Amino acid sequence: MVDIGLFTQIVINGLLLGGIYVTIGVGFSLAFGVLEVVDFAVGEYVMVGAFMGAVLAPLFGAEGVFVIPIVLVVFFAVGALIQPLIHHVTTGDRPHPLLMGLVFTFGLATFLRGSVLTIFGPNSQDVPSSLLTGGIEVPGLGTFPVVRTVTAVFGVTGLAVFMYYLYRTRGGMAIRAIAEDRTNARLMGININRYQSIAYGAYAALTGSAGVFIGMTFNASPGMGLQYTAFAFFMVVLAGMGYLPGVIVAGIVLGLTQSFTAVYISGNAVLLVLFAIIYVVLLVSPAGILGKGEWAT
Amino acid sequence: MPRKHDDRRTFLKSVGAAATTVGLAGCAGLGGGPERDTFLLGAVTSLSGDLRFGGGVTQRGYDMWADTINREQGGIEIGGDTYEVEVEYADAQSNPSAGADAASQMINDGADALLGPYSSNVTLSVCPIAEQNSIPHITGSAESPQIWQEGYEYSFGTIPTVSIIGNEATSALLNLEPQPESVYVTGVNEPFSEATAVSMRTAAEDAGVTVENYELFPRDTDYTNVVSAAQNADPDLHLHGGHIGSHVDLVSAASQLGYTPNGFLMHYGVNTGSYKEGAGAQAPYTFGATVWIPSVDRSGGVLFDSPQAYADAAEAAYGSAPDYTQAGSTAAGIVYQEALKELNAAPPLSQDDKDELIGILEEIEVNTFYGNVTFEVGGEYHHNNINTQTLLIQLGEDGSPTIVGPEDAATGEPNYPVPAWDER
Amino acid sequence: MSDGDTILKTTDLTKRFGALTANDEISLAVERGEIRGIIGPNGSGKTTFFNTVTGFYEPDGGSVHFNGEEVTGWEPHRLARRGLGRTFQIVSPFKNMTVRQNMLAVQTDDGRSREEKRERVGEILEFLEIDHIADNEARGMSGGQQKLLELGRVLMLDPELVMLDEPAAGVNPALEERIMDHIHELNDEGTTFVVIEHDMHVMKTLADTVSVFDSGRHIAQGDFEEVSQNEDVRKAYLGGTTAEDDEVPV
Amino acid sequence: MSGSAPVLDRLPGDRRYWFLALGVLLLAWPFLFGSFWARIGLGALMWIGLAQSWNMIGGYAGYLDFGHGAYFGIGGFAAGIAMVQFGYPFVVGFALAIVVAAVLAYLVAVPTLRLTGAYFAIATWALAESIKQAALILEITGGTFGLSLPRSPDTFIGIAVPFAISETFFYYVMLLLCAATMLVTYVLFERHEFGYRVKALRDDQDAAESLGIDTTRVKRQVYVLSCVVAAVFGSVYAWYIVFIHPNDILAPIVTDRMVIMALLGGLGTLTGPIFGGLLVFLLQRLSSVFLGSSTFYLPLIGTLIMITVLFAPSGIIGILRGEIGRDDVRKNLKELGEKFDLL
Repeated sequence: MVDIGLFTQIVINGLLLGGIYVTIGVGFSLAFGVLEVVDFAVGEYVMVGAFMGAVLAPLFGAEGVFVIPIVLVVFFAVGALIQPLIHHVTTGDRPHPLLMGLVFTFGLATFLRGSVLTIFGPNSQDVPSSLLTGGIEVPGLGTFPVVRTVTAVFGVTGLAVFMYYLYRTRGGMAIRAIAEDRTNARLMGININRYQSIAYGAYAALTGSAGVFIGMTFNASPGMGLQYTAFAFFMVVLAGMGYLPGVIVAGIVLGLTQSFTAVYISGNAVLLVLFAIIYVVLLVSPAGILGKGEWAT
Repeated sequence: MPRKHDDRRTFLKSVGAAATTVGLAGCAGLGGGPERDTFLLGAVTSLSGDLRFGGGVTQRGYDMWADTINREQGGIEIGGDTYEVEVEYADAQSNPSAGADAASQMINDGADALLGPYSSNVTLSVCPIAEQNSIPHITGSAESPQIWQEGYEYSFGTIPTVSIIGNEATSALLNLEPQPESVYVTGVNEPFSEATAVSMRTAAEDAGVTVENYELFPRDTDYTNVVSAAQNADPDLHLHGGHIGSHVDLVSAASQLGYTPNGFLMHYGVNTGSYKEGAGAQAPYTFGATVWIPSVDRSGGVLFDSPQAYADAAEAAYGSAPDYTQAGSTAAGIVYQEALKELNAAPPLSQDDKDELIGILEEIEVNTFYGNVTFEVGGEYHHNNINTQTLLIQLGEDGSPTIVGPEDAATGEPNYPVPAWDER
Repeated sequence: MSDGDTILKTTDLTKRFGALTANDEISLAVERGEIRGIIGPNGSGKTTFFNTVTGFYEPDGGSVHFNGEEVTGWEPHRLARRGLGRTFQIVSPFKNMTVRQNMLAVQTDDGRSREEKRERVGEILEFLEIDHIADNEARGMSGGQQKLLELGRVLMLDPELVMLDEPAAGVNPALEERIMDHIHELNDEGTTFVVIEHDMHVMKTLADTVSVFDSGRHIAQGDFEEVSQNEDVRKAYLGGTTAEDDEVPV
Repeated sequence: MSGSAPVLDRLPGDRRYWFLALGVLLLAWPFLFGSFWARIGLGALMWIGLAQSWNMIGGYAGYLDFGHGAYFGIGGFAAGIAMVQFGYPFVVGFALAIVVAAVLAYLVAVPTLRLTGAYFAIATWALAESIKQAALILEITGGTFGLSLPRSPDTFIGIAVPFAISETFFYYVMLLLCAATMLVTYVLFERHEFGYRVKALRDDQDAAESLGIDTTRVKRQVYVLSCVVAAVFGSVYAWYIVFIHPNDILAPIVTDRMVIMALLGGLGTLTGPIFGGLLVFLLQRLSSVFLGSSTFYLPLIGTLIMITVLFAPSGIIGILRGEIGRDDVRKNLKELGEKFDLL
């Protein structure tokens, strides 16, 4: 009854979709786990990245790929400047520091979405790419859409780079020390403001360029941010808060669940199933499906 | 502590100022008194929020009518005198609750009649307000069949419900050679899109064509899975009900996975600039449904001589080609204009005038550039203009639409079956 | 030591965190009316013991008896209403409330009327000599005042046993004196105390009996002089890597 | 600190006259300004009430419920289903809304309130989204098409009532509900010891437990209460707006608004949600009047939120109380500047 060709294609679709989520999950996991920032603006970074792709690509021969270096630099700089604000509202003698962080980034998200909507209008825009078109057909398996495959590779590479940075470099050590204990890190002579800014900048840069890829895969629209914020939260919940390697597993689970539900159960039930899984995972295993996240409050 | 004292004073001042503003605004709202020598039409439409694009289209349609009649005829002639037309806007903010408030605001401002919002959800909350205040309401855009099933007494619509548009466009497509034997139907799970998808399925079933699958899904889903399942079923045609964003996602995924049925039929809005911008290289050859495009052959009549004359005027005024929603909105104005002439009552309209206007609208037949407008009375299409012919269109290589069906209206040959993605 | 006078008794109480055994079969009995000191190096399991006894941690083994009743695994609020009060190492006043509201938040089962409760608040505040700041918000108060407030809140439970986690930490000497006086006074009226304290001077003047913890075990018990001569205790303090000078007894 | 006193203390003259004047204005409102302003008024009252309902669990108890809007939608659908699918009058739907919301809230509270902080926020948000998605699929909620409620004078109690179904009528219903919500909040959270226990568990849950407060129970009580209040407003809203759809009344924006209103007004205070609710509702609803027809109010609200969080975390109430003066802002700016230590 199950068609093998369809089945393998669904697996491919699911894995590549998971790859797209990995591109968002990596940076967000870093922000969530290391900086302890619950960032509601994550999806809007994706959206702004996609719009930068749509606006700038025509300047580079209608090729979105060439916009990515610019997006990386711009988002890193902007992220590095936003982090001190977030740090400021989540520390000090404020009531509800967590809520303040949440709401601050919510305000930032509203600002970004509203600004893009006001400037560009509500329509979606194409992020052109002539390099990443069509699909590669692998006989016996199915079709690998080029743009999605490249996006997934980008996500996994991004994860590898982050892991290398965090575990193999001095800067990464500093960031991990801050994650362990801010006060101790300060005592050890680490400039926590600087390293937190670097980490947040790196997160923003990765997420913004993920936006360009997502724009090339789908398109850029002012309202797209909300769903990617949702998926970013899905990713950290499944991966376990702050457990970077879990992001890959979370991406695979999320992608496959989505594609199998859509095809074998009902397209209409996809989001219901995903949200229900998130709720249940939080109740049953708040440290993620691998149980390796930190169960902090 | 002096600072606190200042605070208090500022606070009181601001409260006072706010109260005064609100009060004045409220009193202003009571205005629009009897001494008015213009017809005041209250337009409720989404000028902000997700539906702003569609709201802007209806706004251009309504303005087009008002500007033209005021410029060319000095307004509406009643018993020898000419009364200008004034359209006042209230923002429905793409949200039913704000839409209802906006309608109420227009009624409060003394509007003689209402021009309706964009989108069915907002319309469904505006209709009861028109009903409760006994004020005529014509919408130039909402297409969900639900609106007419409710049997509202005071609400009318110039665009046929989508259950007719979708059905007729599908039927026209199914007549193309080589005759399709199977279709795959998808739709987004919101009212308009579901109604569209249902009408497409019904048309296919009625034509005896195999419906391989019928599936609804949320807007924010990933379309590769939809496409893979469809690809596996290998239908002759893919029919899709949704808004522009979902069409774009569907064709992107189809091109990425190399899914090429003989054609895609999608409704709403494949002939909008928005679809062309979003879908980019994937836009050409898409089939769509409409009830009006500039090249359609209609006799014209009141206010605009022909569809092309309207299109040229609109292009000159706004720098963009009008679509059928804009035309339907302008037609709504034209219908009012003709009905008001027949009513022959000077503004402002009394309640009796308004009730009489409803009777006139139920009987009216207006020949416009948009087509002949008449409203059904009774039944599931109560007060909907269902007589305007549906057109099957296809985008050409440059993205411009050609009418390819039904046969008696076609102005060009379809490119069918459409070329595969890699052969374009 | 007759069992009838034992107010708190733990038997082989064990608490593990993963591979770490924070409390390893701790058996300890506190007599009614005494002031019991608990000392031990950092990480020896003193606070874990408090948390396990008062119901904040589910024990992995052993039992807790309070007033002759088995209370193992009871929820903290239930124990509190039975008369087992405690404070925390880090002062934890309800910052956004006034002193009086802090006290009124305390919940008991004794069926006291509103008026009686308010009266009791007045008495306690007067006793602790903080009645002049009754309507100040807790967030603006000094650390010492917050300590007194914490003690006052516990007293609202009319506790038979109070467990204090470092009551003198971070408090200036004058206030430390005051707190000690209050504890003695309350003890004279019949309240039993179990106190964790690093300050050996405080411990020496306060405690009737001292229990020594090391690496999660209860290694010695006796009066202060006895314990400070004990070989195991000296080893625990001097041999451990965490030893600090001011923690060495004697 | 009771939420209202410091502001009111600074009013000149006898405070009672101010109350009286406000009361008269509120009662006469629809007659003074007509039906449109009655609608604006009733919208503002509803959002004040909703903001207060979120404030109970989010502000007083400190649990960031990011799925609270679900109960507004559930209340609306409970009333809608009773009226459309079963043909009952509104009163039955109203009762059903309360019962359904209370039962569901309790069932949700038991497992979910064990989570705290961001985990609780994400869990409640995920649950609310699941509920919305389910409502889009289920038949009883009208699925994708939503529900159109009957609109006739006999929908209230089953017999034709001449005063029902007008803006003025709904204005007074909302006024009553909003006043009741305020009263309940004042009595329970500001005057009764229950409120002290709620604040105690927010400030320090362990300390509260150690003082005999059954925090689990108190949390559940607050959660259920706040959810029922939201559902009550939802049921009346459905009856008033006539057409309900999951994408509208179960949309996450409903929750977002409540949170923003409570926060801008002042969390955990009695009068904060009044100011925050008024400000945000009027800004959104009248944005076309103030700012022209555009989406410009979105970045404006975004900026307002960021500035409030940065410089006035205690909200409008904090400013009115004089907690945030020039010196505080200066100090705040200095501290903020120090964090820009990037090179």
